[in-house]
This record gives sequence, structure tokens and C-alpha cells, in this order.
Amino acid sequence: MALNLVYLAIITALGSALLPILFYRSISASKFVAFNLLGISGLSGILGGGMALLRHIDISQELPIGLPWLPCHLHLDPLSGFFLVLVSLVSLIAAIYGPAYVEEYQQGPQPLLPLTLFTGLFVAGMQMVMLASDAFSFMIAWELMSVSSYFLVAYQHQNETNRSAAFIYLLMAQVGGLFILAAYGVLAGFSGAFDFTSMQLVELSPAWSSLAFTLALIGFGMKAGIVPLHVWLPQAHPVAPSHISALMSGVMLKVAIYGFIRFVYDLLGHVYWQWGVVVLIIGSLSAILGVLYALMQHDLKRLLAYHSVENIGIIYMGLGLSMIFYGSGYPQLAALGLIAALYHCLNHALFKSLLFLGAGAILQQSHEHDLEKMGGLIKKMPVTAVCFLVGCISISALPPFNGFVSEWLTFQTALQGTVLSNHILTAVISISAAVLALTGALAAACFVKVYGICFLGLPRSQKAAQATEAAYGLQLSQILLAILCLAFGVFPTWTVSQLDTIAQLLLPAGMPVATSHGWLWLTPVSMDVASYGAPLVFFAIGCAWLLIWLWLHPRRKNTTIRIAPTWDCGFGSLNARMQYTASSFTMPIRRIFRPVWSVSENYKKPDQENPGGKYQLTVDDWVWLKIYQPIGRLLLATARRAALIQGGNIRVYLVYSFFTLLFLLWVVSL
Amino acid sequence: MNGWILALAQTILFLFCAPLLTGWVKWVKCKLQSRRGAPPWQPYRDLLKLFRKEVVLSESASPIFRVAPYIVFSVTALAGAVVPMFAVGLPSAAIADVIVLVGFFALGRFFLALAGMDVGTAFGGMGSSREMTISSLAEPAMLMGIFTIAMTVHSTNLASMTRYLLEHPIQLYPSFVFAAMGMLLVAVAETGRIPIDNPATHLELTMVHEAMILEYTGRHLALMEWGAMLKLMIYSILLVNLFLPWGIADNFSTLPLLIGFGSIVIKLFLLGTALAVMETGIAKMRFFRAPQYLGLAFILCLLGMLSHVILEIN
Amino acid sequence: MNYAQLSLIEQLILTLSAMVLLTSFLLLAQTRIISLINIFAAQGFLLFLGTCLIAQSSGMYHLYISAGITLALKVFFIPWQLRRLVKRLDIRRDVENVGGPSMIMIAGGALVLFSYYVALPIRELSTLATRNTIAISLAVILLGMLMMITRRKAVAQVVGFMSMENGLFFAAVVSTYGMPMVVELGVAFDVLVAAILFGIFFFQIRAGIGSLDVDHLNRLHEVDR
Amino acid sequence: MIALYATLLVPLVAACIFGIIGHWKHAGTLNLLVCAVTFATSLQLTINIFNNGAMMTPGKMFYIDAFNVYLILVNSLVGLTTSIFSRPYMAHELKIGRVDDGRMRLYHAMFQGFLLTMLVALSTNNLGILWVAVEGATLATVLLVSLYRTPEAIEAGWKYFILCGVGIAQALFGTVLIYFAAEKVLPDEEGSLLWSVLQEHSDQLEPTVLMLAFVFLLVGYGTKIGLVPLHNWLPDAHSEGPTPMSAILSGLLLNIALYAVVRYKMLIEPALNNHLPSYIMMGFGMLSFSVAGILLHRQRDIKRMFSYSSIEHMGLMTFAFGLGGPLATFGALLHMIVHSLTKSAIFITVGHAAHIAGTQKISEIRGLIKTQPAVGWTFLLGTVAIAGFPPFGVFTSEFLLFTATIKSMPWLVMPLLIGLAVAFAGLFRHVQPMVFGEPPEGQLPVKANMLPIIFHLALVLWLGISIPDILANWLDQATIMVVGKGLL
Repeated sequence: MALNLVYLAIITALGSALLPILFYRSISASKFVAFNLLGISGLSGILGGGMALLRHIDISQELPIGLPWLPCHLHLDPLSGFFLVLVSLVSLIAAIYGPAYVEEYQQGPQPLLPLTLFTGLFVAGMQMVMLASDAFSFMIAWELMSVSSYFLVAYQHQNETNRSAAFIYLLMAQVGGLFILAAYGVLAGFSGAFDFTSMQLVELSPAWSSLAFTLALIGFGMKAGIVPLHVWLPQAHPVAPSHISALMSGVMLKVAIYGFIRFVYDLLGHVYWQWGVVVLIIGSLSAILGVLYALMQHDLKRLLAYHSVENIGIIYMGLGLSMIFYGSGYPQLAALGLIAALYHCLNHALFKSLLFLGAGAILQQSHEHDLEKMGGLIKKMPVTAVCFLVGCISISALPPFNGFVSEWLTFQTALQGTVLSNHILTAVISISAAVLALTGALAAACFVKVYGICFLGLPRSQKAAQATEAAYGLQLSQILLAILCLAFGVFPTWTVSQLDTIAQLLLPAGMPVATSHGWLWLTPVSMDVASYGAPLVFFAIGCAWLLIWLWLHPRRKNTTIRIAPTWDCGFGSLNARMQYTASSFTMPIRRIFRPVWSVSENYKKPDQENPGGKYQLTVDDWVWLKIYQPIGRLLLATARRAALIQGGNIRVYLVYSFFTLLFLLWVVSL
Repeated sequence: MNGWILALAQTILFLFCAPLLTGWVKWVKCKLQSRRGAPPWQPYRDLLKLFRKEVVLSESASPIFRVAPYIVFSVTALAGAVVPMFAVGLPSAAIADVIVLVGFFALGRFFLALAGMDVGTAFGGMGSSREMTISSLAEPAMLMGIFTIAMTVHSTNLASMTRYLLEHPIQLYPSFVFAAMGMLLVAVAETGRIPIDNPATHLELTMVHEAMILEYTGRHLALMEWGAMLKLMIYSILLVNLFLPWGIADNFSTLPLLIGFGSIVIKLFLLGTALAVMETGIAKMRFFRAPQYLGLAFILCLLGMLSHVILEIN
Repeated sequence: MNYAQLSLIEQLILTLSAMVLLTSFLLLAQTRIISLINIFAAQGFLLFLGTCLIAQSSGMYHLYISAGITLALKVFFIPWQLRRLVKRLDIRRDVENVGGPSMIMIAGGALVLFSYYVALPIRELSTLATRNTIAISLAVILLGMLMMITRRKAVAQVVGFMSMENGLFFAAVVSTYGMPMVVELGVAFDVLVAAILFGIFFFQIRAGIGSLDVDHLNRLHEVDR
Repeated sequence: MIALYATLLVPLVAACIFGIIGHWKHAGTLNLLVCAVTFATSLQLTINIFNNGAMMTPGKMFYIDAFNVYLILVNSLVGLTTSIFSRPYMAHELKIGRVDDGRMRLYHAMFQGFLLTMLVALSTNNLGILWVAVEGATLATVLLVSLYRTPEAIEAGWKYFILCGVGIAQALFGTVLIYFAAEKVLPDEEGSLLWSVLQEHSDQLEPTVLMLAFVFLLVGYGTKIGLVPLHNWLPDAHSEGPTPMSAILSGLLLNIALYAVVRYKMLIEPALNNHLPSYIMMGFGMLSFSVAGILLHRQRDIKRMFSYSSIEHMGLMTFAFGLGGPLATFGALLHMIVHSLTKSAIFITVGHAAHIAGTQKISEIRGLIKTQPAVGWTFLLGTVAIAGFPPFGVFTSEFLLFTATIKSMPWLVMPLLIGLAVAFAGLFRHVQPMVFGEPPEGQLPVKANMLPIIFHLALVLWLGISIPDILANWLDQATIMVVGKGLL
């Protein structure tokens, strides 16, 4: 039953892609068909995935398509069910968000059809990745996802940045895909067959399994956006339409995580703790560098993209911890680490989509990308402001909301590091926990900046001043996501118990004790090691607030509230330029962590055309400058040298042919 | 059931003793600087005065500005309920462990900073920017300190941490010494005391916490001030109970409670005096020396953890 | 099986093949176009004689037909057509100074040695009297290619190409007493069409670039010039 | 039998007729009809083969088996679709005065002559006739390359003629050596050049002579395949000739040269104990694949770029045939089909793109999707297909090749992957700016028939998702013939 629902989801997603082509005459009809079908696909995906997750369904099926001797294997189990729920949930929300948002594109230079076409293919591709259980159909679904998202990134291809971002994105997606293919190839090389069931049975030597692991780490890491391979992410996500960047950032990165988990835990069988250390270090690096680079961004969506790198780093830290414990023989703690990572996947999907949809609403209303030109939007767009605030609080991992729970679980897993025999590992784990704390705090700082500059204070530009509240579709989707963020933050116990079933599927033992003390408490190792009563915390804050408000209420009658212009120390009325801007807000952090970015500031003395002097700050990414551009230059240099063989002179060509013949004759007659 | 009543009593007692500690610290500082100074219960008078005064709101203030004081105060009050003041086994302590406590402070700080930026003045922005920078540098040191202690006591619940220290014989852990020094520096930075931020000044260049609540008047200002006092109280109790827990009651009979209450009062007064002496002795540091200060705190906590790993685990 | 025991005709065939090799060397060194064409015609005639002798000694009468085709094509038609083109393009006078003639001669010698080394295994295998000449025919092919590489004039390159074809025909005749008739006809037809096309190309190149110097044909390239 | 003779006679007759009336207004449509008839007869031929297996003509001159039957079908299919494309294209060329009546006659005659020689090369059983057919194909296309009479076109034609002439000459010497080795073993005069006869006695042939012959044949036909040290003529010939011709040249002629080499490999491989021919082919393949991939970055002309992409794919196929084993051979055979279909579709869109922009310079072709969405999108999808993205068939064959390399030569996997990535980067670097972005003002859409392209891409997509059973067991029989054991 669950598998049929998932088939229905995929077919409706493909339908939402292909059917609008029939009505390309009338935009409203095609829009109606596309987004409704997408919504249905999301709904049935949630139901199918949820059923698989809750009822621990584990069914597989073979379709006759594909290679003659390798039919397409499909397999649905709680792990793919969970991620299917993620994908479908966000696509459902995007379907609600879509119609109102794309009106802006209808007058734009590009027709609407490619957008709906490739969105449908993109969602279908992601859903198929979840089901695929042989290397060939996995690669087909994977690349279908990559190619369709490439076209979405390049949707507004009239401006140059979109085109270059799309190219880099597709190039890295292709290279990532090749690495994944190599990883599957290593397994297939030994098991002889390409379907996952036979790959699971094969026993690899440590050297070969480490090679397969590294290839998978690079391949899936490139798609997830861990640090050295993250370069495409901050370029591709901001340029895509907002509901697509929400889908890409919130969900596509999770598909990469799903692929990584499926490969390492399911196919590789035996996991070594050394791998866990590598993943932990990469995760910490991604987290800290992701947040530090996010702090320095002015473009709202580019900032959110860098935060995706940070959150993926946190997920990889959770996975790294779980692999360390699994490798050194503590399956329960490994289960806890895996639960923390999966929970953070869910949370990140929710709050990142919420933030991107909020950013989309802001962009649609104020037509402004740059933070420096926004301000005072809370008065114009109250609903978006509240939902964006919920998103900011959750991403900064603050208590009542969902971001905090998964980060808390990751801390608790790190805390159990002392149980390991290898003490250097314990030291490394606690340092990585400190890095996680620093990341959390910097994320909070970054989102104070974003919310403060964007919503609070005085509007810094005319467009920001004239912004109006977004359409109902946009508001509804944001409210839905905000409620979900709060719900998963306040009632974590039920979700953790469901995730525990997945952990028991992949690992020898789960962590049932985490939810054994009823729905109120979350007690990872035991009651007195650590406990977190999420509903109680939420309830306590609520009633404390109520108590104070009631206590103050009687006095309220005799003390009036007077609205007056802000006190300006007598100099004259304050204007928007006196406020702190995004770059001034982060100036202290920029000076403290200076070597992390390649910062170039130049300040021009005030002259007649700009009396206030001109200050220009550019922050770019060391990884891009020091790794990717040299590779590009090297490639062009080799190409220039290789082109010498096509010099144009026919006699030189004859010499090539002559000497090839002579050389081969010599070789043959040896 | 009497556990919950005791917890409520502790919270109320906690709320109403906090201003006394701040008043005491100010009073001792005046005496050291040979000034007459206001009596220790002066903060109570200020709060009462502020609660009665008229609230003046700026035109550009948004609902966040009016909601922030309530959230900051209620979160800090909840943190107070969780921290074991004079008894250990309180049921409310299980709601949150130390990491959640740090989360509460972060939530309070988040709204405080937002409120600072809401009115759109230069000082608010400056205060928020500095506050967030300092706190983001302080948090890793704080976590590392908590981790060091947690490694020995195998738990992050404050109740079980103190209970572990009480049950086991008094031992001098080198990791605890380092963690204590580190946490002390962090506490000073978090509560905005002298070397990092001057609580008493309104000088633009030096104020951090004050800059954020510059625009507040009337009952909102009172709540904000009270929240700050509560925070100082929580940090001092945390330091005291984590490193010198002796005398705290571990069952709910009257005599241990009284001894616990007496011991906590004495300890806090001693800590308050030490804080006052430290504040008069040291001048405020330049803002960009704060990273070295917090770097030192992190190094100390790191040394604590390393010494635990190297020396204490056999 | 030393040379002495061979019958007179076989000895004559071997000397003729040596003469063909000599003409290839002459082609390499010759600079004047008209004498180049004459030497090529001579080479064709020597081939015709050789093929007739082999046909007579081996009794394979279909060889006479291919000898006749060679005579018609390589001795009369192609040289006549080349001379007519040279007259119409009036390039009788220009002389092509071949770069480093001595170096080319040494290279030619080395090539002959190399082709003998390569053709050794074939020699053991062959039972025919003319097995030694397989190495000679391979040498004529390689010398033809060497000539195309060293010559700048399009006409000289064509002559080099045609001498390579001669070498191939000679190899076929010598190693297997000629290919099956159908293949012989096809090869001859292709060589004929190639010769006609060369003529057409000469006029196109002259019209397009204004000279028959092959080094001027270097517009299509990918080097940053 | 009749189907085979019809398939060969129709183009022959058409070539002669077009020699006279090639410049006629409806010559293009007639050309299309002729190709359609040829396609129909070849379809009939394939059905016959499907029903009653391999077929040998009475005079043993032609031999159709599983290996060349589907190549003949692809040959006439691509011939048909290119003739559909060539009608409007040549009409446009005639209108803008780049060709006159005489050249139109030449064009149509040589078009049919080219298809005829390729069909003969595929179907013949006599290795000598195979050489004559390939040489004939070269001669047919030489004049086509220099059709436009620009200095560049003439230069390209001359180089194509000389280099391929030299190459083919070496191949002739190889054929002579094969004939020499065969005469030792086979008593009767006539049979010693027939492939089927040679195949039965292939183990008795003399290994050293065979090895020498293979070297000459590989260098000879390798020049026609465009393997790297011998490839220099290919980019020039592609970029200067008319687009329909370059579509057929890169789609089919390269395949036929490779088909010839594989025919010889089937003869020589059993006789030799060492795997030297396979290693040489793998060496050539890997060299062409990597150098062509790198050179893609340097291109300034759109047709030159896709010719380098053809060199790269031919290198991949040669590597696969060199690798041997059922999986790699199956993959290579599939790759031959998919590459021909995709590459000819791409060249058709390239032709239209060049007409839209009025030039072949990559830097001056902009905003294709905006000007004419049909051409823009099919061009982009074709490039995605040729770059080897999964839903399309090129990925399937590369996937098979990849799995074969893992099984036999795992250390070769990394250069293969890096080569694919570099080639993809080079291709997309140029295609994307051309397709996306704002078109220069005054760029008008051009009259184009999208049917052939859509039909090709649909076929490739179908092959990418699932290979039909008929084709699967054809390829399997061919693999059994080439390597000895099949896959199914």
C-alpha cells in the first residue's frame, strides 16, 4: 500500500512536469495544473513515506525497465520513508507557495513553462532516488535530480551570474555523480552485481572499503556541500526562484545525506572509527567555516545558502560521532548520534525552507537582494516577520524551537566521548563540541544581524519603505512551516522514538531509553545523565510570561504609554543612514577572525560626487580563490599546450602519422 | 508534591534576592572607593520606581520592542527555577540540564539584541553587535568548561552534578581548578562586569549591555534591569554550587534546608565582595582585547579538559 | 637459397626492384618539377616490366592485365595529366629547395634498413622467389611518405603519394602475385579518381591561396598566433 | 537478398541521376525520397535477418550478420534524417549564394555516393572491397568538404585528402599482408580475401604477419576513425564542410572505420596468444579520449568543438573494443548507435544555430533559446545527452564500459572519470553561453524541421531508460561473434 502511494507521488510529480505542456497557451491553466499536481504528489509522498516509517514497512519490487540483465530494483524501508516524508513535505509547502510567488515571473523575460516542467522533474527525481536500490537506477534518478535543478538554477538566464552559477553547479554535480559511480563500482567490482542486496553481502578488505568510503564521501559530500566542495552552493541557491532554493537547500542536500547514510551504514556493512574521525573533522570545518562565511554576506539568499553549509556540517558531525562509536563497539551511542543527525536533517529542512520562503516573500515585495537596503519591514509585512523570526530562532538553535533539540542531542552524543578507550579521540570530540557551540553562537549572531537589519529599524531604501504584505499563499506556507518548527521543537519525544526505529534498522542496537520516560522527557543515556523536558520548558516560559503580564496588568491602567519621536540627543532628527548596517554589525567578528576570509576593503576620501566618502568591502572565499581557480587556470594552460599539436601545417601532421607507424612497427617487432 | 512547592518557593526567593546581590556588590564597591553609596537594597527602590513610571515608546519601535522585556525576564526566571539554589533534588531541575541553561541565556540575549536594534539608533546597533560578538566567543569556553566537569561527574544535569560532588570525598581535581578559572572569566564576560563591559556607565564607547536597553523606559526597563540582576545571580550560584557545593541540602527536611540556605547566603556575599574588589582593582579593557580575554578563558577550559583526559582517567 | 642459384629471370626481377628503390631515392632528391614527373613515369615503367617478368615466370596470366593497367595509368595518363597541369599553372620554372637534402638521404637509408628489419618475419614465411623484395616494396612506401613530409610544393606531395601507391602495387605483386582481379580493378579505379581530384585541387588551391606552397595552408589551427 | 541488392542499387542509381539533375528545384525532396526508399529496403533487410539469421549472397560477395545489420539500419536512418534536414539547409545556402547549381549537383550526387560507399563497406564480405569502399567514401567527401571554395574549405579538403589518402594506403598494405598470410593456408585463389572464410581458419594464420598487418590496418583505419596522433584532418573537415555532410561524416563514417578495425580484430585476436592488439587499441583509445577532452576547452568554432567531441567518443569506443570482454563490447556496440544518433541530431541543431547567428564562431552565437526555443532547447538537450547524463543512452553505454573497466583494469577508472569530467566542462563551457542569455538584436528564427532531432533524441532517451529485447539480443549475438561469449 505504501509503495503504491509512493508510485502515485512520483507519477503525479512527473504529471505536474509534463501535463502543463498541453495547456501552454493559458498561463493560469498550466499554473493550476502544475502546482496542484505537485501538491498531490507531496501529499501522497508524505502518506506513503510516513506509512513506511511508522509501520516499519520493508518491501522491494523490480520493474522490467533498465538494462536487460539489471532490471530496475525499487526498495522502500523506514530510512527512505523518512527522507521521502521530508522531500514530499517541503514540495507540498512549495506547491502552496508557488502560484502566488511565480506571478512575478509571468511578466519577466522567461516563459513559465520551463519552471513548472523542471520543478516537477526535480521533485520526481528526488523521490525516485529514495526508492532506487540498484546502482543504475540510483544514478538515473540522481542525475535527473541534478540536471533538472540545473535548469531551475539557470531559469532566469538573462543575467550573467545565473549562467555562471548554473555552469559551476552542473559541473560539480557531474563530478560528484562520477565519484558516486566510482564508489558503487568498487562495490560492484567485488560483488559482481549492481543491486544493493548483493552489494550488502560482499565482504571488503579494509583498504577497498576505505577507498569506497572516501569516494562516497567526496561524491555525496560534493552534492551535500561540505567545506572543500561547497563552492557551488552559495552561487547556485540564491539565483534560483525562492521556492526552488527552498527545495534545493532544504531537501536536495538531505537527499545527498540519505545517499551517504545508505552507502555507509547499509552497503558497506562494517564501519571503521577512523572514518568517523574524518567525517567529524570535515563536519566541524564545514560548520565553523559555513557560519563564518555566512556572517560576511550581504545578499540575503546567499547568506542562507552558506548557512546550509553550516547545518550540513552539523549533520556530518552527528554522523561522524555515530560512526566513531559504531567503529569502537558502542552501538547504542552510535544510534544516538544517528538519531541526532537525522533529527537535524528534519529540522534543517523545515527551518531552512521557512527562511528561504520568507526571503522569497521579502524579495517579491521589496525587489531587493541586498541586506544593506532593507529595514523596517516588520511594520509592512507582520506575518512574514513573525514566521521569519521563528525561522531565525530555530536555526540559531534556541530552546523552545526544533533547531535546539537536534543540536542538544549532538552535544549529548559528544559528551559520551569519555566512554571511548582512545583518549585522544575524547579530546578531539570535545574540541569539536566546542566548535559546535561556537557555530551555534555565531549563527545566533548572524541571524540577529539578518532579522535586525532586515525587519527592524528604519527602512534604508525607498523600495523597502513601500513593501506590502505578501499574498495569502506565501503567508499560509510560512505559517505552516513555523508551526511545524515549533511542534517538532516542543514535542521531540515522538519523533525521536520513530527515528530510533530507523537506527535499529541500520545499527545492531537502537537507543530506546531516550524516550522511555513518557512523552514529556527526552533522556538520551539515562534519566540522571541528561534530561530535557521540552513541553515543560515551553509551558514554563508561557506561564512565566503570563504571570508577569497579569502582575503588571493592574498597574497598566494608571501608567499611560506615550509614543514620541526617538530621542536624538538634540542633534536633529535621526535618519536611516545612522543605523548599523550589516557589514558594520559584523565588523568586530571580521576583525577577530580576519584570516578566515580574503577581505578587501577600500575607502575613498569624500569628494564632490559622494560627499560622505565611499567605503567598499568585498569578502570572497579562500577555497574558491586558492583551489578552484588554480585548477581552472591549470586546465586552460594544459589545453593551450595540447593545442600545439593542431598547428595547421600539413607536413607536421604527416610526421605524426609517419612516426606513429614507425613506433608501432618497432613495438610489434620487439 | 512538596518538591514542586519547594521549587516554587526557591524560584520566588530567587527572584527577590537577586537585586540584593547586585545592591550588595554596588555597596561594597562604593565603600572600597570611599564613597557613601546607596544602601544594598537600593535596587528594590529603583525597580519599584520604574514600575510606576510612564512608558515612552519611540515611533519606529515595533511589537518586538514591547515583547522582548517579557521574554527576557521570563526566560531568565525559568533558568533560575532550574538552578539548584539551596536544595539539590528539586523536580524542576530535571526540566533542563546545563546545555539547555546556556540555550536559555542565548534566547534571552537573542531577544535583547533584537530589541536593541529595533528602534534604529546607532547605540542599539553597536550594543547588539558587541554583545553578540562577546557571547559567541564566550560560549565555546563555557561549553568546554561544562564538558570538563561533565567528564568527571558523567552528567550534565545540575542536580546530579552537585549530588555526585557531595557523595564523593573531597578531592582536588586539577581539571576542576582550570575549569573554575575559565568559567569565572566567562561569567564576568557574560554578565557584563568590569573588564568586558561597565554596568554603571552610559558612555557610548564603553557600554554593551546598557546600549541595548538605552531606549527602554518604565516597566520595560525595570524588567530588563531585573533580568540582568537575575542573570548575575544565576551565574554566581552556578559557579558556587558547581565548584563549592558543600552545605547544599540533599533532602527536603527543614534543618538541611536551613543549613543550605545559610551556606548559599554566605557564599554569595563572599563572592559579591570578591567581585566588587575585582571591579575596583581592574580598569575596563579596550573592546578588541576581549577576544584575547575570552581566548584565555577557552585555553583554561581546554587545559582543564586535557588535564582530565591525561591525568584523571587511569 | 643464395642469389646464385636463382634463375636469370628471378635475378632480373630482383635487379628491377632495386632499380625501383633507386628511383624512389631519386624522387626524394629531385627539385625540378618536370624531371620529378619523368622519374615517376620511369618508376611506373620499371614496375610494368617487373610485373610482366613475374607474370611470365609464375605463370599467373591475370598479372599481365594489372601490368597493362599500371602501364596505362602510371606511365602514360598520370604523368601526362601532371605535365598538362604544370604547363597550365606555368610552374615549370620554380625550383623547390628541399631543406637539408643530405639529412633526408640518410633518413631514407635508415628507413630501408628499418623496413628490412620489419619485413624479416615475412621473409622466412614466404616461399616465393621474390620474398626478399617485400622489404624493398615496404621501403618504397615509407620513402613515398618521407617525400610527402619533406616537400613543400603540392605537386611534389602528389608525386610522393603516387609513388607510395606504386610501392603498394609492387608489394601486392611481389608478395602474393597480385590481388584478386576485382580488388585490382577497384584499387586502380581509386588511384585514377584520386589523380583527377588532385588536378581539380591544384586549381582550387591556386585560386584560393595564390600559390601551391603547402605551408601557406595553415589558416585552420588552434594555436594562439 | 533482393532487399540487400535494392539497398545498394538505389543510392547508386540516385547518385548518377543527381549528377545530371542535382541542381533541380525539387532535388532536395527527391533526395529525401531516395533516402526514404533506402531506409525502407534496409528495414526490410533487417526484418529478413531477424527472421532467418545471417545471410550470404550467392557469389559470397556480401555477408550480413548480427554485427553489421543494425549498423546498416542506423546508417540509412541517419541518412534519411540528415536528408530531411539538408533540404531546407541547402535551399537556404542556395538562397544566400554560397553554392551554385553546379555545386548543388555535385552535393546531391556525392551525398548519395557517400551513403552508397558506406553501405557497401558495411555489407561486403571481401576485405579488398571493404578497402575500396572506405577509399571511395573518402573521395566522395573530399569535394564536399571544399564545396564552399573558401580558402579554409580548400585547405581542409586538401588536408583531408592527403592525410586520409596516406592513412588508407597503409591500410591497403595491411590488407596485402593479410592476403599474403591467408594464401599460405587457403588452397583456392578466390576465397583468401573473404572475411567469412578467413574467420574459420583464423587460428591457422601466421601470428607475426598478422600482427604486422594489424599495425598497418590500425594506423590506416585509425586515421579514418580520428584517433589522436592521426586525427588532425577531422576538425578541419567538420568545420568547413556543409553541416549535413559533417553530420553524416561524424555520425557514420567514423563508425564504419571502427567497424572495419573490429572486423580485423575478430580475425587476428584468436590467432595471437598475447593481447598486444588490445593494448594498442586501448592505448590509442585512452590517448584520444583524454587529449580530445582537454582540447575541447580551446575551441572557438562550434562545429570544430563537436568534432573533438566525436574524437573523444570514438576514443572511448576504441578503448572499449580494446578492453574486450562481453560487457565492454556490448557497451561499445550500444555506444556506436547512441553516439551516431545523438551526434547527428546535435549537428543538425548546430546547422540551424549557425544559420540563426549567421556565423560558426562560438563567441558570436548568443541567446538561441530566446530566438528560437525549439532549436535552443534541442541543442541544449543534445549536449546534455552527448555529455553522458543518465536519462539518455550515452550514459548507459558509458556505465557498461565503466563497469567493465572496474572488473578488469580498476586503476584505469580514475583517468576515465577525470577525462569525462574535463570533457563535460569543456563542452558545457561553450554551449551554455550560446543557448542562454539575451540574443543580439535582429536575430530571426530560421525555417527548421524539428522532426529528425526530436526523433533521434527520443530514440536515445528510450535506449537510455530501457534497451528493447530485439536490439539486446542482436547486440548480444554480435558480442558473441566479436568476443566469443555473450552477456544474456
